Amino acid sequence: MSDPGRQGRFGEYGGGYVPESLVAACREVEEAFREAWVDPGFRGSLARLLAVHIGRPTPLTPVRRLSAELGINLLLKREDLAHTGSHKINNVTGQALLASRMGKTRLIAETGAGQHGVATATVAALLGLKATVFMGERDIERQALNVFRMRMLGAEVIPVGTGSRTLKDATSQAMRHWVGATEDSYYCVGSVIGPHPYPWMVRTFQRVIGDEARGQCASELSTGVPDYVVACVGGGSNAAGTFAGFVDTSARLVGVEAEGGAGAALGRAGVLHGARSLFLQDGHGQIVEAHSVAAGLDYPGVGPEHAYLRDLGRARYVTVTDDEAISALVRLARTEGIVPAIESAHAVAWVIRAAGAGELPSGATVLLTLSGRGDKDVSTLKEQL
Amino acid sequence: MSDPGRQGRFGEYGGGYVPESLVAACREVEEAFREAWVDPGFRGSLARLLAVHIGRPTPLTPVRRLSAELGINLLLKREDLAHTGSHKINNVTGQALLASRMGKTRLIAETGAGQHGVATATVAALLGLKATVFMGERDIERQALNVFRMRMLGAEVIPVGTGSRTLKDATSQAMRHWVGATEDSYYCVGSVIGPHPYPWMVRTFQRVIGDEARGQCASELSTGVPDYVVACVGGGSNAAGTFAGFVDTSARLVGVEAEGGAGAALGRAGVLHGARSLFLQDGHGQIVEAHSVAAGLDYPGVGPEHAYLRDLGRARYVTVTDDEAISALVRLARTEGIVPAIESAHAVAWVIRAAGAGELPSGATVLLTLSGRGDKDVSTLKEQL
Amino acid sequence: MTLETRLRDRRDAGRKLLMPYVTGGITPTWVDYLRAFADAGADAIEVGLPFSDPTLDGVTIQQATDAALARGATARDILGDISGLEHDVPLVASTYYNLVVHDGPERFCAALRDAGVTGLIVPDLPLDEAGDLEDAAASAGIDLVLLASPATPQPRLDEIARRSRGFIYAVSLMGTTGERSVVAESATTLASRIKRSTERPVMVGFGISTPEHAVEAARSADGVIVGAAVMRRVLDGAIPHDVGADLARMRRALDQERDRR
Amino acid sequence: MTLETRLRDRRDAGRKLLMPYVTGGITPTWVDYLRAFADAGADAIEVGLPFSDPTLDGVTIQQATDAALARGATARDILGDISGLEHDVPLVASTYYNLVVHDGPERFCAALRDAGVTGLIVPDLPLDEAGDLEDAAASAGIDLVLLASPATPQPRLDEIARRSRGFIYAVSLMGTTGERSVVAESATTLASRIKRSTERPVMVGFGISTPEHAVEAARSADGVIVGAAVMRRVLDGAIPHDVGADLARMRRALDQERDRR
Ligand SMILES: Cc1ncc(COP(=O)(O)O)c(C=O)c1O
Ligand SMILES: Cc1ncc(COP(=O)(O)O)c(C=O)c1O
Repeated sequence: MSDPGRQGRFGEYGGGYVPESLVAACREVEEAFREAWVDPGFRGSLARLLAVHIGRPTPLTPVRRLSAELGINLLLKREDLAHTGSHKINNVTGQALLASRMGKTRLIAETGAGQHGVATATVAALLGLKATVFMGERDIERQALNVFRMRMLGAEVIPVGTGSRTLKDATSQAMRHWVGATEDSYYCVGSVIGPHPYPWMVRTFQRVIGDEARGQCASELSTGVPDYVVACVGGGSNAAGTFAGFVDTSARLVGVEAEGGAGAALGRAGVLHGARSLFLQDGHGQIVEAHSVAAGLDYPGVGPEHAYLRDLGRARYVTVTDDEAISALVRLARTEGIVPAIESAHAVAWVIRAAGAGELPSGATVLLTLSGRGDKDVSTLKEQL
Repeated sequence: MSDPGRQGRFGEYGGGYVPESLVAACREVEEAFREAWVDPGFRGSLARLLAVHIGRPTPLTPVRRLSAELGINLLLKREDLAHTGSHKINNVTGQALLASRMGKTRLIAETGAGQHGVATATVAALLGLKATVFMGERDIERQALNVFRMRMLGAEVIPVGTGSRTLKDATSQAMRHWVGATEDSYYCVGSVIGPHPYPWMVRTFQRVIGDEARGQCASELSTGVPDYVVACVGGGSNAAGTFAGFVDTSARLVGVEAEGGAGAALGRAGVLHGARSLFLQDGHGQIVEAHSVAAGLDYPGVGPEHAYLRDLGRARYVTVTDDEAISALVRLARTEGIVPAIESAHAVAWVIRAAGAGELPSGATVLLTLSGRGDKDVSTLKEQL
Repeated sequence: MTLETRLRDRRDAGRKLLMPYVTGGITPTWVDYLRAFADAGADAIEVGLPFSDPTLDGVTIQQATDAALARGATARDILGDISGLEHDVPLVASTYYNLVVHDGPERFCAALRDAGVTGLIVPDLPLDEAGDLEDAAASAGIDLVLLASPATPQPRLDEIARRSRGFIYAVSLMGTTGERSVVAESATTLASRIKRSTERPVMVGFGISTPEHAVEAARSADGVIVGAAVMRRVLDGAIPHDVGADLARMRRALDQERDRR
Repeated sequence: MTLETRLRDRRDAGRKLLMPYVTGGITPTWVDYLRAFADAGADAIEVGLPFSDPTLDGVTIQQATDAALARGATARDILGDISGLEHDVPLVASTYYNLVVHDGPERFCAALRDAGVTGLIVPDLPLDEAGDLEDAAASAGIDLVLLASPATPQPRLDEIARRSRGFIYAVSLMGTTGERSVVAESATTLASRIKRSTERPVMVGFGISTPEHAVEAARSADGVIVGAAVMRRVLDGAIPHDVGADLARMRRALDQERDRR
């Protein structure tokens, strides 16, 4: 999981399939990022913001009661404890600092669960930038808490009523908007998707999860490295950030997708939102709408680096149903006092299922990135329970 | 701010004004706490839980944009980043560990904003205890998110329809319930109120806030110690925990109450919920109902140690209106990307007012404990904005 | 005559004691309940001075308290109502400690005395905190009744028995005031334990709801206190005469039990 | 004859080129629009192969796309519809790259060729990613049109002009497709910049909504592409005859402008 070069390639995936109007803007972002990333001043500012404002490092929590029930040793990397309640803030902090450095005055973002939107609104407020967030109408309904938070933070939230009215169409709309606003606006992509340099840059900003977890596992586990590293996959940013810390170890990497949004597990190669990757498509090459109870996983594709890891066999991608995720959520709440985001609950659900099925050997150490907290999901859960 | 002795006295305040039926139970708690607190095993377990599960230490965030606007140097102690979203969890973690050690199988709690209830439900789940939470009907309405969270966590939430239908009556009801359940149940009081040993014990569990902040200020500030230490005061636990870290320094201590629940600022000596302290009362000695937009501050009294600090002149207690709190909340959100709990926003409001009025000298360093996050307050804010 | 002398005399005469409770100020003519109780054979009457936050009371007495406060009842008015009365039954005030603190123990006890009250019960004032009020009550000639509970360990029970005046209030069970379907076993155990350590009258309260309960509780104690059962009737609108009739039935049951032995 | 030869010939004859757009499959009889466009004097026609996620299109063409897909339109059917047609106007397919990837560039281009299409526009395929499709298109004899935008720097513009086939698609402004009230200044600047670096025809598209717009844009370019303005009429239910009449007006305006010079 390294620099994908100027073309942004992960094997055959990635690249920059954007309208000519956006080519210069993407280049500008790439140049700025490359420059910033080797600048100790930028790295220092970022590290300090993550520490004093965002609350990093997040803890690694050994899960005792559920582990005992499952006969494994489960550890949670607690992104739910990061400021605003999910890992999304790691990436946004990096990108927003970059945008400031580039002299941009506004952030554009798409959001599904609203976590990326809230994170964007948050760091925009902190750095004195404006924020415009595109969000599908369906997601606006089911993530009302986050919509309100964004507005409290001063962001403009623009409802997207086209297509699936979820993350996919919000992303399309954000890209359209960016085309007309590249001069003063920075497009702050929320996952390891989009054209180069985004998948790589977002993963780089998110690898703080994996790097921290690697160090924490080293002191927490006698083996130093967990047997399994598990994370949920929407676009794939929390997974990519986590995997990055372990890709050079013997740990098995498992990405857990929503059954109805399983780009990596069930998709085929295509191009959407600027990258070649794996997408759910019909027999005519039309993108199929995803359907997941988790707004953040309700996306028909996956970041290009995941497509590559899948092809390499370095990571495995599995799926979990809505119902499995919801009962995993409740089970974690009741056994550990942690109400996870419904997205993160997918990862928990797979671990529960795999441990039950003997697929996870008894005694296995499992590091699971808990990407966010469940406060935002109350209205969804109320309906489902 | 030290051990108040067997009688639990802070000057003339404190004590144990409980029905005879609860005397033995309070003694049992006191004995257990005294014993546990000097047991390195207990302290170690607590410290580890706070670190790996709760996310301590919480950061100290220098607030740049708002500080610049106010002409002061404001630092926030970020209890909003603790697991479950407020400082309440510090105390609950300590008490629940204690309850386990005492062999109790159930936690009883009262809650106002729901943060203490959520914290109780959380640690109960974590330690495999049952939890019964009493909550005023009015608070159940305005803190619906937290009610749902408690239920997700497996706690029983019991609505209290008597009196003000807020925290005061929830507390009375919890005490009544405890009378009949002392055998197997532990009463997990949520603030520095109640009979001895609670005010002292809760402050002791909460002083992790002040101790951490003291150390963080030492490295963050050239002066080592802030000029002012500010916290909101409901019962007064986040303030007491914060003040404890600074009471022996030159810092001025300021407790900020809701105008409609200003026990310390406007109350007179009385006895309620087991302690002699300051309470809002009418001319006949009846307790007056508090009225605050912040459920967590909607309490007509204050912990006995605050009454004592007020009498000594060591701390000052000031009040803030609902409207001031709400606009401070929005201002902090817009300038710093932090949506505070509406309780915590009271402390911010006083700082804004005092800086504007020249009461805080220009350039003053101010440490403010941000006791919690605002997610829970969305429905209240929606109504008010 | 002090409350205690009066109760001891009657107890020593072989009578089981009956002490009904009424929330002061519950109706405009609430003192009529006092008369009816006296006529029904009450040995003493507990008069609640309503406090906004009655943390040891169950729903019935909470409701009665709320109703009285909603009517605007104050301790001063209630004592005023009492002081005008002709009666031969000792009156025992009961309230929460905040009302005492509000006036200060001396003034509070003086007001009781001036109204002709001879005893005082403060359920949220345990032994350990009682010093101030004990002194003030003693000076005013008021018997400060202490409570004992099933959870009270023996040495402490002994001290309560020693320091209590008037009688010892044996709280029948671990719980709040309120009607119950049976008399808790703990009532008997506690009353016996107290009686072993003192000559003072021992009255059992909390949950005594029927004549049968009264008889049962009075077996090991010197008498019973009937609160919520009375107040439930009052809240339901029963006139003094009717509530008096209930109490008279209890009185008779207690007396018959004595005669039967 | 290739698309480019055809357009060059006409341009060199002094004619301003007009290329209307229609979303393939938008109605069951959508090919009638092609005939009407041809009759109105179109020099080429852009046929959109609808893709579910048209990220460079504004609301109008998004709606047209949704409508066509909702009808069940597929690239295969649309090409089938075309291939049966008698016509003398070059057809230029336009779609997003995913449809190309889905079939593979070779198969995709072969299908276009078999249907008689001579040009291809893929708005989300910039120069840097175009290699595969350039090769496949060249082999199939399809002119792969590249787009240039106001943000394209000069060296890159030169390369686009060099590698584009058929014509160069000058995107008039930084934005999506859709009607606008005026022709962006950037259109003129861009067209001039491109024309300085190539002999190939330069067509301006995005936002050309009226005959006046067409005339203005065509001053510095060789012609105009009219998409959303056409599709707005189609979505509003205008029959081919009426849309043809609009285009005929545009045609006349362009022709008059030439004559006037
Ligand atoms: C809590 C949480 N987890 C996971 C995701 C999925 O995104 P990604 O796969 O990029 O981590 C989201 C997206 O909104 C989210 O909010
Ligand atoms: C976020 C928050 N802050 C403050 C308080 C007030 O409590 P205390 O004064 O005990 O800190 C509460 C109580 O619920 C709370 O939830």
